[in-house]
Amino acid sequence: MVRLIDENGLRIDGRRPDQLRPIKMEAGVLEKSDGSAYIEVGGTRIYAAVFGPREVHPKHLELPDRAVLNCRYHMASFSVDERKPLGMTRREIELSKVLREALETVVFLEEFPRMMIDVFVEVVQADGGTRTAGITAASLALADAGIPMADMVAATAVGKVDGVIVLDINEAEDKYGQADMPVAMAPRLGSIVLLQLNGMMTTEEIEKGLDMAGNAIKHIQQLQIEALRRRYHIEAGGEEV
Amino acid sequence: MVRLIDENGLRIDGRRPDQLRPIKMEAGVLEKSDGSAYIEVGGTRIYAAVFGPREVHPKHLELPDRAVLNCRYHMASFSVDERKPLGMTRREIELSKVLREALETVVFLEEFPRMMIDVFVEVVQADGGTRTAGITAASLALADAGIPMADMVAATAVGKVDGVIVLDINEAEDKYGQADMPVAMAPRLGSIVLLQLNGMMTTEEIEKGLDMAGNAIKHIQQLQIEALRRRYHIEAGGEEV
Amino acid sequence: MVRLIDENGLRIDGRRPDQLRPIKMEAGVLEKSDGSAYIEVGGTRIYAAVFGPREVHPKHLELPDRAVLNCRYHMASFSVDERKPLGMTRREIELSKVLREALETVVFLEEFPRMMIDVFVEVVQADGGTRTAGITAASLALADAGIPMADMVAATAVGKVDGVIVLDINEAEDKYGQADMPVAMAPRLGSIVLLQLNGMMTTEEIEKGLDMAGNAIKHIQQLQIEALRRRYHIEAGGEEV
Amino acid sequence: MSYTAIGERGYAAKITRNRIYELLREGRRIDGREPLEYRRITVKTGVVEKADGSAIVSLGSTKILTGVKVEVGSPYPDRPNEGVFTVNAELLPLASKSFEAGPPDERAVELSRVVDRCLRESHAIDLESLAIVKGEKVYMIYIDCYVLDYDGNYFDTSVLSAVAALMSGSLPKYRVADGKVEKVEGERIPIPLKTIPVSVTIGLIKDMLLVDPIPIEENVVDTSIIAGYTSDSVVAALQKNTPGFMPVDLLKKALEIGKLKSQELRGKLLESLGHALEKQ
Amino acid sequence: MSYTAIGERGYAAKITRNRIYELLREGRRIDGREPLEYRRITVKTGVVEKADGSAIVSLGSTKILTGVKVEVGSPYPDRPNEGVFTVNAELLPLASKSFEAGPPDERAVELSRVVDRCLRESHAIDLESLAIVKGEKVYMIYIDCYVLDYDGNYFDTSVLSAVAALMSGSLPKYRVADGKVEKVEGERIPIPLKTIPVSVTIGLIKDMLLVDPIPIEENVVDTSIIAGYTSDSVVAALQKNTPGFMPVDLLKKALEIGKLKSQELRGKLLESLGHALEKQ
Amino acid sequence: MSYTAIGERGYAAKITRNRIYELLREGRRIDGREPLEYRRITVKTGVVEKADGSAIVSLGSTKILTGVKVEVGSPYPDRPNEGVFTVNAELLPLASKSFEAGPPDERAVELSRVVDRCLRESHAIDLESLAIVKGEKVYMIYIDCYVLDYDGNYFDTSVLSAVAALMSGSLPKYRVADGKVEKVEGERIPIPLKTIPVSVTIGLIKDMLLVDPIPIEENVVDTSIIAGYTSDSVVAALQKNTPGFMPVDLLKKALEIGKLKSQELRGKLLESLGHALEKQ
Repeated sequence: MVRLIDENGLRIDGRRPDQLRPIKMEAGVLEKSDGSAYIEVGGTRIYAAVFGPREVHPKHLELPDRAVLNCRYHMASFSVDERKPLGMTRREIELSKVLREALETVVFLEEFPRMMIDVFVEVVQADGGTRTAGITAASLALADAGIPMADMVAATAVGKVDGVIVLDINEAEDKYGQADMPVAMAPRLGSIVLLQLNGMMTTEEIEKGLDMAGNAIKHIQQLQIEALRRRYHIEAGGEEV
Repeated sequence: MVRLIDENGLRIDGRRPDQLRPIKMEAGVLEKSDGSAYIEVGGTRIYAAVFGPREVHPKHLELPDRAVLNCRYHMASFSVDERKPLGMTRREIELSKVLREALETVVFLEEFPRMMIDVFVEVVQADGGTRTAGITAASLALADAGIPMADMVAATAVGKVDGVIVLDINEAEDKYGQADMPVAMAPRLGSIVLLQLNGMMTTEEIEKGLDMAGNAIKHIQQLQIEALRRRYHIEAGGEEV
Repeated sequence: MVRLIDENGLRIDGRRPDQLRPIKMEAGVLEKSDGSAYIEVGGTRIYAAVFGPREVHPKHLELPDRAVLNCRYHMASFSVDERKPLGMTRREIELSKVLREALETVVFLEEFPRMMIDVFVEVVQADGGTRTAGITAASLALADAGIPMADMVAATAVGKVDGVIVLDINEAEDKYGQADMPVAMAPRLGSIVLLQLNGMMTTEEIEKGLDMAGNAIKHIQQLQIEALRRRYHIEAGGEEV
Repeated sequence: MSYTAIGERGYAAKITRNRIYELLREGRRIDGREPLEYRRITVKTGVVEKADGSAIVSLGSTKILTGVKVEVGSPYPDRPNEGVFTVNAELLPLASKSFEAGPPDERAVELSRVVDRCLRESHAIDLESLAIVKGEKVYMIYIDCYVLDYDGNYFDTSVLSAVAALMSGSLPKYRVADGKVEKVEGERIPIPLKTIPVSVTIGLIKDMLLVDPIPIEENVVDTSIIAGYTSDSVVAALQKNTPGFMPVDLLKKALEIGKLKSQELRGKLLESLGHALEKQ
Repeated sequence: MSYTAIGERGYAAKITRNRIYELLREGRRIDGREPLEYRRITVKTGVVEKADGSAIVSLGSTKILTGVKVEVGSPYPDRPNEGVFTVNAELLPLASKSFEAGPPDERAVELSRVVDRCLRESHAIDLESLAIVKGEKVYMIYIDCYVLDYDGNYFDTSVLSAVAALMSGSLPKYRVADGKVEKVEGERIPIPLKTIPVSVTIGLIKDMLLVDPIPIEENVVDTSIIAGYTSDSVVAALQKNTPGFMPVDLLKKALEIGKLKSQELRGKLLESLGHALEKQ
Repeated sequence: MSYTAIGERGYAAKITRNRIYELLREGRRIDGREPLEYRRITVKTGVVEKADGSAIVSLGSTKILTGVKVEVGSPYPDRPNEGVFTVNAELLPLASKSFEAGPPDERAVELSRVVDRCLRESHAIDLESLAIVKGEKVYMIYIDCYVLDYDGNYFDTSVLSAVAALMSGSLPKYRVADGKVEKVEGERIPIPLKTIPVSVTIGLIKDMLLVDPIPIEENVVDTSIIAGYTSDSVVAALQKNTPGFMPVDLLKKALEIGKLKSQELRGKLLESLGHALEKQ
């Protein structure tokens, strides 16, 4: 039995229950896509890239009244402890759907009828919270690509470990803890766009977790905005801030 | 350690280093394709067939300014010592590409815009040099189908065994030797259209090998021409030559 | 060695050689398809559903002069003793073809050019005779969907066990017996539309089997007609007969 | 690759959406139900004797068949003393015009994983009591759900169907003799369950919530949430599905509704199962 | 999912059908044959030395290569004392415009299974004599048929080709020494066959029967039947293929014709094999 | 089935081709480089701690991530005393408009096989020292290359990336105790390399050669050759790719150029690796 909260109420990596891991973000890291981003949340490392709006391929997926948004969440074989087999696992297929639905919520698809926007999320290293870090990066990449959105989505996971509701759970907390609840929000609209739960929480605990997540997500959106600002200054002024 | 060159400088099958194995070729061996050929090089046995120029299927592969050339290199399950699993291996996928690119080089694709030419290479028995015998047969089948080409491609492999550069390596030499370099040329143009190397050779050895291959390929083209001539006489005069 | 016919000439489930197992049939059991049926023959249990005539998808399968008829025969993983792996087995692919060809024989496809009719057969439990019960159900579902047919196909299997020609063989008789001959007929036309044989029978035995099957199939068609009549009365009068 | 679904929302849908919303405000549904009313549940168990457990559960016209098959196998190396279970779900093409033949698409994969989540995270199946020889031989339970007729809400119906199949099913008994595992013919033991998970699907249109949506509603809801509850009304699984905003306060309301509806559904399931098991 | 084949029957086909039917009534075929006449059979064996048996059999221009490969493996648990064989058939795209590259389609699957049926149900291969160590090690025979040139009737040609490959092939010999199975180098034994199955394909147009159809005939027959016969003229396999009605009385007639033609074909095969084996 | 690539060469390409050729004759490139000049190489190692070795190598804007994962497994029966390695390469769709999601296409397969060839035929990895227990347990090294950003020349970049990942990586240590293989926690040993293979991609337009092509050049070259060299400047792998004639004399010239450029690239790689490993 792994003990996840010590006598001082601190977590195995020394964090307080409501503390995020260190986050690093950068926009515009890949040249050949129309928008891109890189994110690190603790040991989790993810690239995201966006292509479009562009012509729909294959053609029969085209929609007359709005753009099609496609999304692929994919992990590198070496991103996890046990080498992941090549090809898409069922988990990756599900998360691709969940991420797509969350992003479709905020992107103004009606502005681009008969077009397609592709979002690719590539997990280079997984240390917990890959779907939430992934959607944060994807949203930043969409902004970098200049795709109009109702809000920039940001995300984190809350969890329950040793009976305590904690923010931004890491891999060990995910594995040995009692619950993992990834949440993505459109923070300015105060609305959830992605929500899942694996594990047991009472409705009260979920409410507490959502509040915790809500605050953190506002902070993460600030980091996104800063990343965009850095990217903008570099491009505008030609020098790093 | 297998000894591949004996004290007289002869190879395990008794050949001199610059000697080809016996080659048999025949054009027009299959009735239902538009052109076909059969080749034996030592124990290697291959059928090739050509269909087209015909309408492109699937339609979206069509090119406005020239024909599409498709190629499939495939081995029968029993063609090798250990039964090959059904379906295309990665090796077969690569060789299909390499063969296609070599044939595209010589076929006048611009003459058949919006059309398709299919080339199928079926290895019935593999005893070394299947891709080179395969392209030789494919080229003969193209000629049999009346497809216009800049030159009729012929091919062989040179290799290095026991430190000696040898022509047309067989399976044992491929397996236990130091290098295998398949070469296909358009002999009248003196140009290479396919080249690969597995194994270690100095640039000098490669040059020597290319010269050796060049001479052999001229000879092999003669055999192709003779095969076409036999085929022509049979069809014209109704009797075998 | 299993003994399949006892000293009284009765079979392991107590039937006489020319006796069918209990059969239950119901039309219109699924709401969302255009026609449907459920059948039980002994322990064999099958659903069938029909969609169409509707637009062809994918488009390129469309035929200018008649409808396309598609058929899928599929078994639930738990329908057999050893759990069947997910996905279509070669057996299921073959039976889909055989069933399609049998149904195409009787459906007036020419009446629906550029349209498509889909027939789905789902084996929920397999206890021998799934393809024959399946086609009986499929035909009933086609009738329920109002698709015009030359005749309503019905089917059963005859077999040879312990040297005796028997009707409607069950799973044990199939496994330990000498032959299994599934037969589907258009009974009013006296014509065979599906016929297969696994196992050894003389031509005389086959003739005898066909006669036995022919009589049984007429009876099974009566059951189909009764099922349709029940379905009709329910819908018309709003009450069960 | 997940693609925006064709026709998920069209122009005509907007008119329907308004109509459904107006009805909801009046406390009604397009099929006559109240907003928080489930359709009729029917349960038939023991429908496939070759399975070790089976059930057809209907929610209105939606009909889902689950079969349970038990094998003996090796445990996972990191869980040597636990049995193993696997959930698979298929959207059979005979169930709906919107389902296609072929390998499971992302909807089927999501359904499998949500059913799995409801069972696994609630610890419904007592995996530790499924070890036959610790570290070596364990029960492996395959739970396969097939959608036979699709009139909306495959999530809740599948969970009910899977639970009904497990509760009415049983395991062959094994004995260990001389280090060998052998089946005790004719004896069977119940599948050990620690809780009865039930999921509740709640749709949202503007500020109104509804449960157990039918396809016409699924097509126009702003978004929806599937919540899985244990017998103690603890939430064990959540899945927001369908693109759209879910305001936090409405989510909280939805979870409270879900708690009540899950108790109601579980009650009906147990009642039906009682009847069904008596009949069986 | 099995789809109605494109172009299986068109308008032009009706004219051809009438023409073929009129000829049949005069006892003739479009290629000059009589209705119940097979095309010329040629047999070449030993064409692939790396195989444990191989043959190219031609029926007219239809040419099918079969290779047999032998491995040692474990028996099926329910048949511990029997060897194992597997048949696969591929419609190579070089053989016909109507074949496509890619995984086997339903025609190839049907062909594999019909060839398998002819061999298996006739008990042609003596599986019991293929056990090396009972319950542990048995011969596993892989029989792979490749259609090289397709001018109709791949069923009968494949069966002939498979049988020719088996009859001209051989098994490596194994010895059991100290509980280990080891190959006896240089020694080979024949593949044990108990009967020589041969299939006959019979097409039907209205009230006329024909054998060994070519593609132009395959496209217009009302239906057809493939019948596999043992050396004793017992029917071991049947497969109606092609949509269409098969009246019972014509089927009976077809089976009698098949009996005679199978004897004729078997005779020709054995004769050719004799020649081929002499040459080899 | 390999298909002629759509848009591989269009009309517009001919104008570009002439422009690039004219520039080459003046000793220039479209991006300002000289014909035989590589773009800037940057190397970052240790980018994925969960991998047993990892590196991102950039050649200009082309960026390729390689991760090495080590397992213990059984050797191949015909090489009982050697470890095993496998190379896989994926053209991730986020790297370029021209890459698609889905199973590896023929370009990705070719890339995998060319990287494999450079490593294997140069005997770069000392497979014999990868046996843990001869004939029974060996190291299995999985080398997976992912193209993250594609601006031309994925061959050379992948080889550099794979080599950087191997050189900066390490193997877990195993001890054999009482016939059992157990991991020595905390101890790691370098991956044994015998040479440092480097590939050079050379394009040809008419009579002019260029190295390290960018996509606009890849689209118009007559043909190109990838040559892999050992540390001793022996050629260990060749792959002509792109349809087109390669005159023998130009090939010979290309191989000499390749020899020099490979030395230069290897030097830069080692220098960068030195920096990178210091940082790590």
